[in-house]
Amino acid sequence: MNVKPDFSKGKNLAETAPAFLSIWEMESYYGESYIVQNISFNVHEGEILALLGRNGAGKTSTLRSIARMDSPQVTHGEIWLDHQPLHTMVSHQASSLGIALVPEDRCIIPGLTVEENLQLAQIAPPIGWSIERLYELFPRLGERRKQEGVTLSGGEQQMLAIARALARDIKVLLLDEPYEGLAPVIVDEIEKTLRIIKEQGITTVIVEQNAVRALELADRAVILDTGGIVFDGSAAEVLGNEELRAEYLAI
Amino acid sequence: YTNEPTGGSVTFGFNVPQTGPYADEGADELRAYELAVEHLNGNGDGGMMNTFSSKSLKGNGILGNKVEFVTGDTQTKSDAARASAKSMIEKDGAIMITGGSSSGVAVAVQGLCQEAGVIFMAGLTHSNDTTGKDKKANGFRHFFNAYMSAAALAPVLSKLYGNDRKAYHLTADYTWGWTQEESIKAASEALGWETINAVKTPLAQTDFSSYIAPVLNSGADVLVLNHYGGNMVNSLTNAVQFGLREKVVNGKNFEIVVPLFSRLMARGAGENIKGILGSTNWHWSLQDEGSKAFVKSFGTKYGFPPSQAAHTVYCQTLLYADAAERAGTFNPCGIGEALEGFEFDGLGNGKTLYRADDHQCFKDVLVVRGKENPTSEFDILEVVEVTPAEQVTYAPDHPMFAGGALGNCNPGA
Amino acid sequence: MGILEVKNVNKRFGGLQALGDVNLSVAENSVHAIIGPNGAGKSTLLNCLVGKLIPDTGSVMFDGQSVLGRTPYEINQMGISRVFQTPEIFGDLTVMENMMIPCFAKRDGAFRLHAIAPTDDEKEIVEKAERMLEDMNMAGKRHMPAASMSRGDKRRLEIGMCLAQEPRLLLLDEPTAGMARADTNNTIDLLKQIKDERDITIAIIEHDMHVVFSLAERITVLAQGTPLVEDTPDNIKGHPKVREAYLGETA
Amino acid sequence: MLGLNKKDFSLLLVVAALTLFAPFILNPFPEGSGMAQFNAGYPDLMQRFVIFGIFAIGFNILLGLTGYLSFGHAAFLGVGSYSAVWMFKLLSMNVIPAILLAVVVSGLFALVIGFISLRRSGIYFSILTLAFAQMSFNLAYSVLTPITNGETGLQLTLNDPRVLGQSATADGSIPVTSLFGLEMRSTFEMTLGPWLFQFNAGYYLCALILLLSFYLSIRIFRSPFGLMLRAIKSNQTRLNYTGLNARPYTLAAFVISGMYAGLAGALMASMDPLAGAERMQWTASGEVVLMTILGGAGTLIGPVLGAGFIKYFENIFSKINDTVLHGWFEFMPDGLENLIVGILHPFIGKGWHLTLGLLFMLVVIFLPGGLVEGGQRIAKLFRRKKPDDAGDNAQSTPAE
Amino acid sequence: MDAIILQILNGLDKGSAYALIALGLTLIFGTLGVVNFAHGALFMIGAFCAVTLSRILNFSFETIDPTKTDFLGNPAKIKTTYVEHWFGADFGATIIDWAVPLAILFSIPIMILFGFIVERGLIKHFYKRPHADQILVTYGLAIVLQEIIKAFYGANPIPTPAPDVFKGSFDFGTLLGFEPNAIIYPYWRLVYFAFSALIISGVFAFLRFTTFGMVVRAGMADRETVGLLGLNIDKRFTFMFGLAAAVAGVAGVMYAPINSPNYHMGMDFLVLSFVVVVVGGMGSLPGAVLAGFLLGILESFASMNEVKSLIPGIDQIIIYVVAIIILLTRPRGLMGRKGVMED
Ligand SMILES: Nc1ncnc2c1ncn2[C@@H]1O[C@H](COP(=O)(O)OP(=O)(O)OP(=O)(O)O)[C@@H](O)[C@H]1O
Ligand SMILES: Nc1ncnc2c1ncn2[C@@H]1O[C@H](COP(=O)(O)OP(=O)(O)OP(=O)(O)O)[C@@H](O)[C@H]1O
Ligand SMILES: CC(C)C[C@H](N)C(=O)O
Ligand SMILES: [Mg+2]
Ligand SMILES: [Mg+2]
Repeated sequence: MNVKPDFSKGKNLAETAPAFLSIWEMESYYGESYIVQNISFNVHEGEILALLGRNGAGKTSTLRSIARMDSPQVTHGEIWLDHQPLHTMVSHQASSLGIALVPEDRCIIPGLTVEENLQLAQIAPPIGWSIERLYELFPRLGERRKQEGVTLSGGEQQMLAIARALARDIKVLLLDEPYEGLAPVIVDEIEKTLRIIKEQGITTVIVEQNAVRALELADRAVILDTGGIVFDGSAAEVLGNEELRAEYLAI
Repeated sequence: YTNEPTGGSVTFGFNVPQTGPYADEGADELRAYELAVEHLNGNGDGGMMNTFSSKSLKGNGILGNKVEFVTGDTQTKSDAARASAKSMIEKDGAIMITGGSSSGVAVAVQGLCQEAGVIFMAGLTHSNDTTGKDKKANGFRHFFNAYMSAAALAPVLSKLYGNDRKAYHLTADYTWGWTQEESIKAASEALGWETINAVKTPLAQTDFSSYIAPVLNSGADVLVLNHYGGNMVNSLTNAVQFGLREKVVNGKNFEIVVPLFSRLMARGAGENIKGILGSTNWHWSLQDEGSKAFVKSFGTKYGFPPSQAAHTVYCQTLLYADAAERAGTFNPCGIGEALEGFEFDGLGNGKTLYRADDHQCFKDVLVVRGKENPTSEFDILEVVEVTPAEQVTYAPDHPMFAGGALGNCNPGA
Repeated sequence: MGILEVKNVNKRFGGLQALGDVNLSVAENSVHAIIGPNGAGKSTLLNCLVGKLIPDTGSVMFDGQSVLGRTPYEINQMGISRVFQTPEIFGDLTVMENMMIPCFAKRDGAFRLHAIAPTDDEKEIVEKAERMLEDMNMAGKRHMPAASMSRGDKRRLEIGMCLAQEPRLLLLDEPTAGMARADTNNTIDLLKQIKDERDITIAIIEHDMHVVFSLAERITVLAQGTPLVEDTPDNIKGHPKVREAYLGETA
Repeated sequence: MLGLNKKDFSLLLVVAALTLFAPFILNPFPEGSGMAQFNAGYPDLMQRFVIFGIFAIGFNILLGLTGYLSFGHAAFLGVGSYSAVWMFKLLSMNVIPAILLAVVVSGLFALVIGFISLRRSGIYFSILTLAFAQMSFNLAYSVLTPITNGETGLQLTLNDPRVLGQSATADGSIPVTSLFGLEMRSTFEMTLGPWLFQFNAGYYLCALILLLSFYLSIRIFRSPFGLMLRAIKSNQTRLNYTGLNARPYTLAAFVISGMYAGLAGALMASMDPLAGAERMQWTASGEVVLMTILGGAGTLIGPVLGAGFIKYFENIFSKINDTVLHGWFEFMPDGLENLIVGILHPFIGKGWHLTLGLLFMLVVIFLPGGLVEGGQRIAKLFRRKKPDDAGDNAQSTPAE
Repeated sequence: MDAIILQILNGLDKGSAYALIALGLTLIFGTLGVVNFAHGALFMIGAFCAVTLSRILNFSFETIDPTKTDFLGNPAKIKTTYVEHWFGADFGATIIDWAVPLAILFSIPIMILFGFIVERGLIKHFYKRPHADQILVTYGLAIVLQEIIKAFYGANPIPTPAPDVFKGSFDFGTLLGFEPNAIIYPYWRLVYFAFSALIISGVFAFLRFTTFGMVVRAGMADRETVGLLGLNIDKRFTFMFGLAAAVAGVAGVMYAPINSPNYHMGMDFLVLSFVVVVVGGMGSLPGAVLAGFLLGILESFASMNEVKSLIPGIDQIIIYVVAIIILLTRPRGLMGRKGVMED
């Protein structure tokens, strides 16, 4: 782990499978506080990775760092997507490369209707699913298309946030607690959708408190604790490891 | 007495607007002050010291003290002006404060000087109140006032526009505007004019169209603009835009009068000033020896002719210095005595009297008109008439100046 | 006669009937859960109870008094506290200060021109706030600005703040959403304990069936603005309509 | 001590020491030296420092704690001044009744204006307060002249009744303001070698009141009341659903800060018995906003620093002219001297606004927390050198 | 009756000036959320673009005319402008005469560029800072700009007349059947009115019929998220600022012939334009325009003698009274959007 791979030429951390998204020795700060503490992991093309951990473990911060948001600030380390140096970019550039984040607090834009929120995602290329197709996935949104986005119910907002990510042509989908606030039937729906997406070759990183559900869906899992990685391996392994589950996931 | 000079020098405080709309006038005042100090200290060509009727000044400072000065910014606000004057007195040891470009400020600073026990030689201030109800024993004014403007203008107005006129006044809504309106109204009504309306306009107004529009159909055939500075420039420009100058009312040409003119400010009105009557304290085109000497001295140093503002403050500085020289002391009471009832000549306004009763100068007043064919950028006004001092003199207890008392001179600590 | 009696409440948003003739009775000192699909009107109903929204028709009685027409703070002073779906806390203040405010509100009422003694001198308030922080397992974060906590922590803080007010009726809108499993369990225990110790009534909205079934004594299922069924947890679990419209296969 | 924690108490002590020794501190340069221009230790300016300090401290209770940005606070200052001058005209030259009346009247004004304006928040609130203040200003300038004496400003005259005092002194001048006979303008001068120090009665009265005001403001900041105000700034929704009514809290803060402004106005009138309408103009309201932010809104000492900063420039920089500059650089060769004077010329004297504008920009760009942050950075440098020095630097005590 | 018509005309004209200034301000203040105290300065700089152009056109060389003397008695120097020299006296004079309309073309690129520089160099660091900080920095900027202009042009107003063809006034009265000269209105003010209408509708159309407006609104509400959607909000904010500066500048150019420009004209308009924008409602362009016209017309009526004699001093405070009434009856001004600068 201590030899830095040459990302730009396609050589990767895990020599076995070519990594698609690589995080290398990433450190992030909120102002003075050191949050993401030198983490490295790989995500392979087309796989679903579950990123798990307690409250405050740094999951959100990791996703935000990858999506190149202004905070937390990545002060050290590298992030590579498909041989492109993400760490040199800002969020809109990352987005045009195909990174999409469904933020944990949904971030529906006030003042815009449901439809405008979706249209907004389709101004800058590359464009993904059509709005009509998204309405088919979430009929609830189609019904409420003229309503101001922020007045939607909590679950509806969550749907909108996911739909908005799919409205762009994405390579990597970063989901921060996508099931939160959704009725169990809808969670089932979304899980199905994620599987469809996976079949299309899209790579997914999912952060979820409902660890069992996430692990059943995921191929691999990374567990974070106080800003560092404590586990990196297959999802099945976590489900089978009593100790890990008890210590970090309380399941 | 306060700030008695020690150590061979004496300090004046030049308190003028350096920021805000009157900054250019303030700057011209400062130029004249510096020139005066230069002349008092015996440098330069001596300017009006050579033509001044009193010969006590010798070009070696005052009473052997070298003249120094400090400057300050009044911002044309009473508060700021007083703060600035106070610092000159408390910190810099100024023995005399002079300057100002607004009556409000002048009255406020004059009050301060009275309390602090220094002399105030007022600069630009035209309100009757300065030497009327707000007069102070420690304060002196060389500049003319609203009453004098009215008295000087009246005969000319009657001659040029006749005695059967209907006037409409627009007046800046503050002390100076009111006294000017009152004075002009009185003088013109004495001619037989009728005052149709007198409307106060907010000082902060910039677009006067809604005040000008009602003039159109009011039946008035003269518009009197009791405005100064930016107000005047804008109201005059607006009046011309509304075609008032081309208008014929009651069979007569519509006329506009701006009772108090300043060449510096008039430039802002450009073409619109042409043919408009007003009055001024002094103008550089005067051909008496004093004026010529001053224009030469100032023009050589700065490259353009001085304004009336520059002239009046130059005179005030010289008059103060001369009074100190004659009194043989800087004690405000001694200087007051020397100035009271002092008669002089050679400072550009002809024979002049510093009246003892109210510390106001009485001298000829110029009636001027915007020039039709200027030959240079400074050649904006032409002198129509020099109204002799007797015609503009009033009794000290004239009702427009009543109230308030001169009080006693205060030499301070 | 329950402590909270909702009768024939209707609320429209433009063309949408968000609540249609809702009747609900919550028995004193019980835990009553409200579940239902996203957009069913659960949060809207809660908003009508705390004065954030005014129902178009109907009545809401708390302990025999009408809450309609009262401002939120008056209703709160009657003894109703509410936890929001997205955490509402005092982000600029420290965790400790956050906790002190409800303690003051409990003691002093809606407004009091305090003697200007330092806050630290108010021993009873400080002690109470500390105790609450310990109960909520947050004592270590006392000096942290609340805004810089992770979201799970924010939510726990908000619950703590509501409890500190010793309300008679506690309204919880998805209190454990985004909370780590361990903390969810803690919260369940805490709520149970508080309910027994302090003679409190709880109305809870949740999509996490684990929480609902561990806590609730009665459940109302809301769908499209109207109550579908109201029953005990066991009966709800087996209710075919509820399974179809809401629970899906998983539960 | 005095109900303050150690940090606050030492801050209070520092402020007390600074105000007490201001005549020395502000006059570091010997009389007659070139640098004497920068001395600020004369009564009028020292009075102004502390009076505007009081104004800004009060304003900070509103802005710094509740976050409500009032753009009309100068109105209260003006009202305070007018009340005080009227008291001098009608009652006596003693400053105490004048100050009391001013505080009460401005408090009432603030109550009415606050009651109406606080129905809105954010920018809408700011514009409401601005509108009220501009109305007061315009009326004071024109229609209300009988009460305010318009542009000239309300002044004392020899004809004022002054029922408890005398209309005029024996030598025929207007009596001066005093505190039970101690004349506000009386100044004790002390010469120490080439230095001249002035100790002015009025200044010390103002300084004492500043200390009291400052102490009160610390207490407010640290009290439950202050906590509620900060909670209002942070999240009004949560406050409402915690059973607290924001309105009376904000109104109380508004009235308190209005009374501070009135107090400042009364002190201005007591030091110099004139009340001008410009005191109420929007620019004056803007000035206190600038002072507070420049110093550091929400910090205890910041507003005082900001007030001092702006007043210093207004009074000292505006008085530096070319002649003074030439005086300083006399020792240089002529060409160089002229060059330097030429470069500095636009920034001094009539250009003091330019300098001030530039400094505003520099401070806010590089010190987002205002001057206090500058102090903190310096303090940090020191602390880094002496890691064991745990005692917090008193200059840098933000509210939280 | 004629008086009322006149005041309506006046009010419309004043209103169009207010509306135009407010339009520029609301692009920055209501849309980008920056409390821009430098807006008045931008307006002033626009006006000085007109002054500058006419100065440039008046660049001249001097010849000595020994037959005349100057004020000191030396031989006078006679100036001839290059424009007249090159294009012939007549055509040259026409060009100089048309300085103000030409200045519009001249000012737009200058103002846009200026807006870009200010936004990139300064404002961009302040989007996330408290409003109070924005006030401080933009106020500082305004002072600096003013002082620079003052250093070059002095403090006095500088006459900048409209072309000769627009001198004089249009006789509305005869159209409506009044006597000649009863209701007249200066041509340039009519031009101003028409011109404002043009600019206002242009800006409206641009923001209405492109997605630009939506993106900027979204960006103000939540910059982060907009970035996540692949949109470069910085670029758009910069452009918006440039646009606002251009609108302010053009308003200034057109205003120059109405009132001679001076260095503090911006400050005179500043407070008023904030009042107009807020009364119109934060974030609403139509609101700002409507409020501009409303306040303009009311101000005109309040300055009628009949009204003033009824309520003395009303003309001085009418704007503020109306502002207070509107803000108290309509919480977000006339047409404000929810959540814009409410806390
Ligand atoms: N804006 C911020 N400023 C300072 N610290 C922050 C900020 N946001 C988060 N933190 C801190 O960073 C740490 C990690 O937070 P993060 O939100 O990444 O955790 P998380 O794993 O997503 O937790 P959760 O499951 O609760 O969402 C926490 O300790 C939190 O206190
Ligand atoms: N202000 C509003 N304007 C228009 N429609 C609204 C408004 N507020 C809520 N709604 C709609 O009313 C319906 C009920 O919303 P509510 O928030 O009560 O749902 P909920 O049951 O809490 O759902 P969830 O479980 O997803 O939080 C939703 O469809 C929502 O879009
Ligand atoms: C500057 C003066 C000559 C005129 C000024 N308006 C005044 O008040 O007196
Ligand atoms: Mg998280
Ligand atoms: Mg909900």
